[in-house]
Amino acid sequence: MTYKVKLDVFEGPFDLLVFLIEKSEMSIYDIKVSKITSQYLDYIDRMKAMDINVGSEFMVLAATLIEIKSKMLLPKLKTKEEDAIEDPRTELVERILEYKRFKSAAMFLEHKELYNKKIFEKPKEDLSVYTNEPDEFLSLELSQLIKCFNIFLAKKKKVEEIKNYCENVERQKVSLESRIEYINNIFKVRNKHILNFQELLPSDNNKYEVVLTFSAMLEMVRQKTIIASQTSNFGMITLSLKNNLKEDYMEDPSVKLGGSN
Amino acid sequence: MINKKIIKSAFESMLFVWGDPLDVKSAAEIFNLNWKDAYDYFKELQAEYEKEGRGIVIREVNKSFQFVTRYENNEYIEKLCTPVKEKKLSQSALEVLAIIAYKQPVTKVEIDSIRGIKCDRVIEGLIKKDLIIELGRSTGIGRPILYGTTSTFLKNFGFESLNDLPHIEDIGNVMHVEQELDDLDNQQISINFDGQ
Amino acid sequence: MINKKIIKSAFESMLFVWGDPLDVKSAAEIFNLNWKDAYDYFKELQAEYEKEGRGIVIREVNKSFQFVTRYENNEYIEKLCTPVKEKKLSQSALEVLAIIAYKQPVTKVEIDSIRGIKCDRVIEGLIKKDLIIELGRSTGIGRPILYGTTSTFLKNFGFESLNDLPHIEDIGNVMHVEQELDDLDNQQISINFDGQ
Repeated sequence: MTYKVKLDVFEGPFDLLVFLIEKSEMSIYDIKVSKITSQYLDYIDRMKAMDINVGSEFMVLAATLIEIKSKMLLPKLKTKEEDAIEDPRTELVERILEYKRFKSAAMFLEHKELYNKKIFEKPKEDLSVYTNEPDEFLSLELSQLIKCFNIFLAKKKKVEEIKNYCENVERQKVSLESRIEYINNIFKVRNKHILNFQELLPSDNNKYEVVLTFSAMLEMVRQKTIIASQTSNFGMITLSLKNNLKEDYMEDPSVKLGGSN
Repeated sequence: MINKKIIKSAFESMLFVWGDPLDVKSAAEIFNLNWKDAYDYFKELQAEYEKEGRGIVIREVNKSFQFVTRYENNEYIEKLCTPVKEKKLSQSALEVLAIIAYKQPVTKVEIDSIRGIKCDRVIEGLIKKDLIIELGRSTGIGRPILYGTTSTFLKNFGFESLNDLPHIEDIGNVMHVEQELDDLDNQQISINFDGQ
Repeated sequence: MINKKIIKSAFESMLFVWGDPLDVKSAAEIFNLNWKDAYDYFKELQAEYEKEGRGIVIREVNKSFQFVTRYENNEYIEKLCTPVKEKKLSQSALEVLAIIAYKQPVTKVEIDSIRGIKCDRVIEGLIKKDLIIELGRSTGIGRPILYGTTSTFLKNFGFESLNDLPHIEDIGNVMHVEQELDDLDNQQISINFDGQ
């Protein structure tokens, strides 16, 4: 049986530190670092003991405190300008003060929020009764549509002209359907049930061909006409005909293969 | 006893948040007032709003009261609620609309490939405006959605039927170009990996 | 020109149907008024409702106006109905909000370093509640996002504008917190947690 102990929840390491300093009635300007450090570490231990998740932020401040503590323990070297030696606590004090400033601002906002929660608005009325027309009034003109389309056609034509100059791109793109056919044909011609992916690629294969073949393979897997397997990453893909009776899926109306075979 | 001014002020607050007609009885109970007094207070408030020509008036409905706007101000409210801006179709919306009008039934992929740019957003917008509609699905691979124009389209552009669409000289060329692209479209298959 | 009384009456009607804070500019446009005149009319209305101790008052938020109930009447409203209230903000949300309100535009790293703890979640929550907003990006290294407060913040906390926020050094006095705060004037230190 576990007992749940209610522990003050702190918004962060500074919140805890401020709490400890205030509890021991220390002056912020003269923090007893070693005392506060041990209290701080104690508290964290207690939180841990109670299974409270202590964020790493709390540990960061713990480290800072320990560092300041050790600096305070170092014998002060007497220099000519003794006063100029900076108190190792200065930065911490500034940060605590900054935090306290916003903490009180938060308290102030809390107070304002509480007050304003007692002032009520009313929801917007249903405005549709005032708007007889639809939200958007579309002004549409035929001439505009035609003009727009003509501009578009002109653009298109230009692109086509450019394309004609660059004939070397791809002359014929093979469709997925025809590639599936092509693959089926290979199976048929070679009279095999199992083929490697490589064997399916046309001789002049390029990236497009590979992608198309791969897509065709996936589509065939989807149509359940073949099974594809690969034993290792980047390894060889093996395709095996699920059913070498091609007619079976030719009869399936959901699979529409172009052309004739 | 709480003074009358405070009660009347509270009645106003209550009317405001309540919205619907507020029963005199419910209001009276909160202050342990008798019904008649509460009713009189509401009537006094009503007279005040009326006398000062306020933009909100108190309407009595069946021994209940309700804040409503002054009738005469309707035209201003309408103006506030109807922004004057006439929304026009954007160039891209018109392009997509034209393609759909001339090529229907047409798939998104076809439209994309004609324009060389994705048009999902534009299509959504045109559907919202009821200018185009999903006609069904193609029998092709992936069964893509087919789009066509609506009768709102015809109405807004002043066509009696799609046959009224003017012939566009160059359209043949465009369609030619598309043939090649159509093949590419077929790559947009929906892949299903559980096939194995 | 339409007379002032009619315009003010129309403004009341508009405030009533609109519900949300109504931008002075939108109201002015309907009557082709200049902004300053429209603003003055709203201020006059506000004063009238205030003077007469009406149960509804006009609240100003960021150059917009809104009808709301009078604070003092809240107990009667709550007797009549239980208005939907949003949950109170958590302590950490209030802290982050305070930092953003006072230091805006401010980056997450600055907020984190003041509180000594990450505040990503809290910021998300505040954005969802429309209390803070991304203002853009700092020109500093990594171009971190800058946060600021919204007009919903002003409204929910009862400020007309950001100028209404009391000077942070004065809050201690306002809230009867320790005097120590007044001694140092080092709001400007930029802190770096891993500085040591």
